[in-house]
Amino acid sequence: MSYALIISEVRRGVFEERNLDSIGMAHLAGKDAFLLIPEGNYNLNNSIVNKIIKAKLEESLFLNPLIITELISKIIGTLGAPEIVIFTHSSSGIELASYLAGKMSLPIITDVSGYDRNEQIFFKSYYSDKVFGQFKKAKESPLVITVRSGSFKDHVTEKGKNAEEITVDGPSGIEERSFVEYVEEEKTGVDITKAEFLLSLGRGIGNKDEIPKFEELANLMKATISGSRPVIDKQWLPKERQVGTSGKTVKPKVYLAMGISGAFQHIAGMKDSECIIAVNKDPEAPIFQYAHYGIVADANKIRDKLKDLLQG
Amino acid sequence: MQEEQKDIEKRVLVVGGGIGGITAALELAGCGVKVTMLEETSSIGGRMIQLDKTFPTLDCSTCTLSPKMVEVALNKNIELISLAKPISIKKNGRGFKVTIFKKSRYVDVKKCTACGTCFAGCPVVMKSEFNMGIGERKAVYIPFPQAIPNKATIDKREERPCRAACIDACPIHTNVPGYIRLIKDGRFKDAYLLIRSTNPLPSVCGRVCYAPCEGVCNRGALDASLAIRDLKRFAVDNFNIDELPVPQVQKTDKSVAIIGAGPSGLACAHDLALEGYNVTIFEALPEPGGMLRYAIPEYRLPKDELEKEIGYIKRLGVEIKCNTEVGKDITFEELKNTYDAIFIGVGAQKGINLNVDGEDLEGVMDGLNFLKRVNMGEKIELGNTVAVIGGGNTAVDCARTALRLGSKEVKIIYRRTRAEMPAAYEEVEALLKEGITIEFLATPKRFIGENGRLKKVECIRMELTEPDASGRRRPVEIPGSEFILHVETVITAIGQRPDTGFLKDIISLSKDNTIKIDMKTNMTELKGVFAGGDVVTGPAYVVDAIAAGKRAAINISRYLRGEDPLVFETPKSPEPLTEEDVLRLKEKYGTTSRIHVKEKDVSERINDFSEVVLGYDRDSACLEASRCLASMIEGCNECGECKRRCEVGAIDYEMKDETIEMDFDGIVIAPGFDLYDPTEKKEFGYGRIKGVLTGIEFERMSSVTGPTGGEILFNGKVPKRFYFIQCVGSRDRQTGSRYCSRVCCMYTAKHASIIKDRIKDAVVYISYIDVRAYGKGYEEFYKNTQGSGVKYIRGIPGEIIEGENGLIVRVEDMLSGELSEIEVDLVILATGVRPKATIKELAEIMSLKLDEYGFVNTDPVYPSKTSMDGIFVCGMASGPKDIPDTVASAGEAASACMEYIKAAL
Amino acid sequence: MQDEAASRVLVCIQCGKCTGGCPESGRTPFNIRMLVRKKQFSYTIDESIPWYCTACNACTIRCPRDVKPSEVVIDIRSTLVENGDIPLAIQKALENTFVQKNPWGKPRSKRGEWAGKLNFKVPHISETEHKRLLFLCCVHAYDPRCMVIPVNVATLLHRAGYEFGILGEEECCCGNEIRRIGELGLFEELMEENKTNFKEYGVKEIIALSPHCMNTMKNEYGDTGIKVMHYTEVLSGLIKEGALKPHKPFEKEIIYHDPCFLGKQNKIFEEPRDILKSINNTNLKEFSRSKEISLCCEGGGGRMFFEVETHYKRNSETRVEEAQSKGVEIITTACPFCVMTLEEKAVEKGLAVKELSEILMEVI
Amino acid sequence: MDILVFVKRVAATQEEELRLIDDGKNIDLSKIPFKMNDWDNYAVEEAVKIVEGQGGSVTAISIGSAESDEVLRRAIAMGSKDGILMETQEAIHDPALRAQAIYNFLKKEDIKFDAIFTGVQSEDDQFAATGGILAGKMDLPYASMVIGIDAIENGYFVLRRELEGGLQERIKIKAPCILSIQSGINEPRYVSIMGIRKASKVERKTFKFNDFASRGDAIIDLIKWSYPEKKGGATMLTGEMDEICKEILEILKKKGVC
Repeated sequence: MSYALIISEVRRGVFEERNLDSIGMAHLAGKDAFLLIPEGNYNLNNSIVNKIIKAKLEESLFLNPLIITELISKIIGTLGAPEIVIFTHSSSGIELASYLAGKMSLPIITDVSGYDRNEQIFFKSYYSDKVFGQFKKAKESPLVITVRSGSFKDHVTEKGKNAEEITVDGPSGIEERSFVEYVEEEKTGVDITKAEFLLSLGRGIGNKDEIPKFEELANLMKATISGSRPVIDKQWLPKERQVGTSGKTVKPKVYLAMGISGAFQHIAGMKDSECIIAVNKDPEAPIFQYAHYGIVADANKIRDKLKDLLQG
Repeated sequence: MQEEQKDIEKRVLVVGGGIGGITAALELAGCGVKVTMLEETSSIGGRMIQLDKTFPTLDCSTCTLSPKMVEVALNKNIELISLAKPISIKKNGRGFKVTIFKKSRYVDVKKCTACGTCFAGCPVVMKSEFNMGIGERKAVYIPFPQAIPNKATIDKREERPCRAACIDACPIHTNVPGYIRLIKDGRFKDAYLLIRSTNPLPSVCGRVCYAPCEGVCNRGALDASLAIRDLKRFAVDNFNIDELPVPQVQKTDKSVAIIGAGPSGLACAHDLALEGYNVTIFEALPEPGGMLRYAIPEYRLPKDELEKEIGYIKRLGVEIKCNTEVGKDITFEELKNTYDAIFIGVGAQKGINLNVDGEDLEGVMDGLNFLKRVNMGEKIELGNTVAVIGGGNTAVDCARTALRLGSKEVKIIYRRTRAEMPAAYEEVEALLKEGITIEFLATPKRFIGENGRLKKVECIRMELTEPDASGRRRPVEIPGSEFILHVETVITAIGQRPDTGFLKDIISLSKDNTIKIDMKTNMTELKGVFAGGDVVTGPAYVVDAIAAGKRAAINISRYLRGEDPLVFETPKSPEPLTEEDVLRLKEKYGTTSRIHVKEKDVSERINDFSEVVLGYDRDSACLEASRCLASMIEGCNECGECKRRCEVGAIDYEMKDETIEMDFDGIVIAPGFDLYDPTEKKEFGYGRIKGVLTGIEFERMSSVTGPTGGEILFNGKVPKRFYFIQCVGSRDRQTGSRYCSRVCCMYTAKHASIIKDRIKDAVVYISYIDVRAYGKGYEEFYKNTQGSGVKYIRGIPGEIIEGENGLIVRVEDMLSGELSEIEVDLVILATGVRPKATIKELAEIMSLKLDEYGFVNTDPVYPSKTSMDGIFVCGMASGPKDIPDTVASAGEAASACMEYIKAAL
Repeated sequence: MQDEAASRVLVCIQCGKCTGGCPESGRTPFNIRMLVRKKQFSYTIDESIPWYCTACNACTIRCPRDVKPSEVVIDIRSTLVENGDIPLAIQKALENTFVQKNPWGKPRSKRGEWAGKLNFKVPHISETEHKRLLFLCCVHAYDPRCMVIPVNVATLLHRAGYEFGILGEEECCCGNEIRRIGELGLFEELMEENKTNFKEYGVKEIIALSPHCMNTMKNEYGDTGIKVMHYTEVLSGLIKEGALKPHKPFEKEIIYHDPCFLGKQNKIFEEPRDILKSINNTNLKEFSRSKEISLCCEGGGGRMFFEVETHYKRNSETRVEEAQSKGVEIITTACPFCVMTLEEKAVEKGLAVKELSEILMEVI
Repeated sequence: MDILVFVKRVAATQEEELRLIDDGKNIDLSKIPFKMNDWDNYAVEEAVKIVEGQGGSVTAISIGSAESDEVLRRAIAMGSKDGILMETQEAIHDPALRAQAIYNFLKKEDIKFDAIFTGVQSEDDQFAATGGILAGKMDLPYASMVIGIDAIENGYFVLRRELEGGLQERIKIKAPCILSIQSGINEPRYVSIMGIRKASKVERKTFKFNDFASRGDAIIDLIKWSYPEKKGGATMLTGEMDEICKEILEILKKKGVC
């Protein structure tokens, strides 16, 4: 029985949600899903995988290319070779997958975001999603892939019964590469470049008195406040919150621009945001050319409405 | 022996009359050499005479220099030719043959007494070169009181483009181009004074004159004649006559009686009073003014305006006895016995009858009488329909007055057509606008009444004959064309004549009641009895009456002084412009359109007697004035004012430039220097920002011989904050002058110390790069200046900005590295020296070599020796020098020249 | 060239006229005179300082010794560029220009996109008879605000029956700002690329839309034999000839701001004004600092890509305030940099900024 | 410390729209400018900084067409000692093939090093795998997403890896090793054109890629390319204020931020 070996990503006791994409991939490919996970108390739905392989080792040792490779060799030794080894396309996933592929001379396709089951073709992003390459393995051997977060979790299906659990011994720590500690990034004031959701204010909001009202909204939405240069120049907001060539370049998931017309210098600082929503009174405001969503309205009115909705 | 002496008589040419040239000339003359000095301007003195004080001793520059200038004038060995320059020089053996160009002065220096009458009257105001443009002079001028030669010069630069026929066309020869020019320049008060100088009733003429000047205006040939009368009114309206001073005149013991306080009488009285005579006017009516008061309606000539003019005449000491009718209240004989002379100016105030049936009906009235009653304030009920008979100004006045009295339907009946109407064109226009109609080619045949009251007028149609021998088309009745007009009032205004009944049996009268005078003397057949105005000529215009009064005044005065009468020439009628002229002028000046004065709206004006014509505002007046062809040229426009005033007849517009040829044995040139024009240093704003001056301008501002008499004033106030900037145009690769100008550091220090001396709380900054104070006493002077609180800032400002309360100087003080913005009242640029522009010309004709900057190249060992043997140079011409150095160089040049001419022996 | 600059520095007499005229000195840590001084004595220069210069040339115009302080700044910057000591924003602009031939790193393939907004086809320069090239600034090609300028000017030229062509995506950044940033090597590359194109297509005249491009192509490209003009020169000529007639009135109080590179550096003062004066009913006012002493908008010399972090009143604000005090409704100018810098402040204060061609389009 | 840095010349497509040609077999890159892969730029900078600090040398190696010389020159201008080009005109779409060639090359040419740096990924194919595969093949310790090198001591690198959500892990890794460098680890210096011109004078060695591996050795196949599903442009939200705001909140929810 061909199976898919899924290397789960766990961090500080949390079974990362993106593992669902790896499981979904296995299901889409029609393979039995064997999940490799370190021993521990993880919040995991046992019924979506066929087998859970528990590695006897500390979590901090688990996501180490050298150790994972050793673990996988052991599993292959006991269970036979998998059809496919699936990692998440993440900081650790790419590291582990590529090392494994090199070590065992396996074909590897990373950042997989689509799969054609009939043709057994994997889709991977090229040039920041501008085009997608369609890949097949060219060698009869297990294939290593990393899957893009959010791509396959919809394919996860319940098996109706709890997975069988087996255990493998993990190696003890190794000298060549060892975990020291987690480091939370130092937070000096606010770092708007790290924010996932920016509520950015421009001069269209009118005057300084509006700022606290936007801060209330930001709290409700869990957004971080940033601003365009005029707002900073007027010292309505501190300099560290400035977006633009003279401020910071940001790439949040969502950039909600309120009352920003979109001066060239400002656009340069935010245009790569994943989703730009712009609110401006002027339908000709340049920012609409860069936004994904545009609303022609008074930023302050939208703000009040949003607050009502969030509170109500 | 004597012959031998003649043989060795040597002549030297000195070019340039500044301190260098003067020194050299005096040195040479002192050695017995004959010196010819050429000065390009009208006076010698050069730059030094422009200076207030000289550093480091702060001596008065004029006091030092003017004795030397006088010496030049008095020295028998020196011949001074001003307004002259050499235009060609040929070497002739060791000597030189020089062609000299003498620019015409237009003033006969032999006659001119430098009395200043000419420039007092000249209307052309120009910037004074002597005062560096911060003061003014006239087109005829003497640059400064100490000028040598002290003679007037007319600055005539181009020919006047028009013939200025306006002056001749005006019966009182108003200097039209003169006052128009002054209005154009915004000198409204001066314009008024110029008008006033020949016109005792300018407000009247500015309103109701028939403006013969406009008829001949050459601008009319291009597009439309200039609005001369309206401009006159503008000048008058802009002047408060209360500010017109009463001149102090020498009173005489002679007295003159004037009969009639109309325009001729008033004009005569005015001029006589100015001559010092005791003048009494006898007026039959309750108020003075004659026709001006009683015939011309208020809406054309407000009584207030007239009142002002008469008020001034009274201020001159003229007594006006009203309600005093000669022949009734006082006899003519009495006057004759009491007064030394009599002027009769009673006008023509009697209406002419139509001589048709029903003229005596109630409702038929005489026009003049009607106007008089209205002007006296009488309420007259005319009814709704009024017919006015006649086509002259009186008829128009009557019609418009009737309208204003409330008549609904006013009609003029005139026997000819519009083209023949004698009334002023614009008056007829105004009347039509107001809704009055004119029945042309019609005349009343009889007035039909009911119960003694007028009801209808029977009129008859007329037609015009073919022109007769005199070119006139007479109106003749068309038989059977009678028609009836229903009217409530008829006003007849078909003419008027003098009312001279009181002179019957005293003076012989013509059949139309006019008095005959001798046109040469303005005197009647009675000795000492003069007459003028309508009483002599029959009905005419206001300005003619004024002219007659003025002419009479002159000859009364002469008569009383026992002098021969002045015979007034009839002015020659001006030659019209040829078509060619017009084309040329159009090309040159383009066409414009006349700017019309504003009038009150018809609906507003017909309900009362307020003035209809509203006059110009300032901008429109200046703009209209700028259309005057004569005011378009720079310099003298030959308005003739100086010529009229000059008592010795020194003015000669026809004078021509000339060239003369002379031989010399040696030449000394001292052309002096120019000052750098900082206009191109845009950042300093010179010429753009008020309050940015050059050093020499400040020199004139602070000089006792300057326009403010030595008071430092800006915008009429004493400035307190001064900023001097050194090295403007010196040590500057951009302007091509890398040299140091040598005098700026010190003259700036001098200016600063003068300010500190005169304005105690003044704040003075001086921007410098480094201060070069060499020379005896210079360093000490600089230190003293610094010690007196003058702030020296090392660093040259980069920009002068106009601020709200002054000029903002952006300067980095290099010693602190801080950039400050200093607010000051005046910024004075210490502009460097430049080779005089004329050096290039001189060098060309004299084959002199110049250095890279354009200074005369000299021998390194003999500093006055030029590249041409026999030509010597002194002063700034060979490079920057201060005054002592210039004087020294002049002495050196003189002795080198002496040596040269002696060696020829 | 650098030797020449060095010898010029030596003749500086430290009179400070440059500082007094500099739009940055006094308000920022920048002091142009001090910079020359340090250069004179080879002192170390704080690397953050030279980036304040806006390359307006006020110093060079005023310098009585012909030191050309603005060139000294370029010299200093070029050393910093070679050492890699440059602000990140500037670095980005340079890297973008290196790759995409424009400082914003916009795709070169889209450089000609603006022409799609025209309702007629502009020929490629090779297809034209007169070989007159309409040359765009990168700002015109990519900035949505300024893209209207080439569209307007092309329309106006077309209406006047004036033949011209474009290079489209072959055009690359003129290098004017790049040179002023001190990246002389990159400038040379850009220049060579443009010159090669000019030569290949036999370009005889260039109508530059931006004063910045005009400046460098006219004065710094060497002897190309090509007549380089600013578009206002061409349009004012066409208006004078009667080929273009501004017949509609423009009843507005307007004021004209002289761009540094057009005005004080290339002495083109009257042509833009002539154009404005040819428009009926327009009341054209003047700044008290205009023409040779026009106040810099602070957009040049690399400042467009980089704003130094200082809290001071920007010149654009001063400029807008003065315009306001003169009672105007519209500030007009003929440089895309000025449009962008002034507009930001003007809009705040309720004034409009219109590029000259925008006004012209409204009246023709 | 001698460091090898792999640098790649990539098409600068960020602002471009890409066109597929030959039925999706090829991408039209004819009008697209090229540049050094951004991550490699950080890798070179990091290597140069280390060498500047403690001596040693940086050697830049690139696999690609002859034009790839320009990224080598750039690396040299940044401070690399020299450059090596493994020239191939063919595009390589299998990271394993790439790693295999490098592996063979390093062995065959007997190139010594203390560390190999690569960028985390390249902008074109985004595999993020070459470094890891090479490490596996060479049996060297490996770390990717390196966002900070805190110390190099006793033959170990102490470094930080960037994890998700602002979290980093500090690890120790023994040299020789292979590190894939994350962007943002430093501020790469500006390289002036003059600098690049000077770098041209430094000799670069060129080898034939085919001498070490051939395309037939690829273990994955690129069948063809396709465009991503079309995303709509800027959508204007209209209607009642209430609806608009609800829509906004919906978008925020979808994006997982609110």
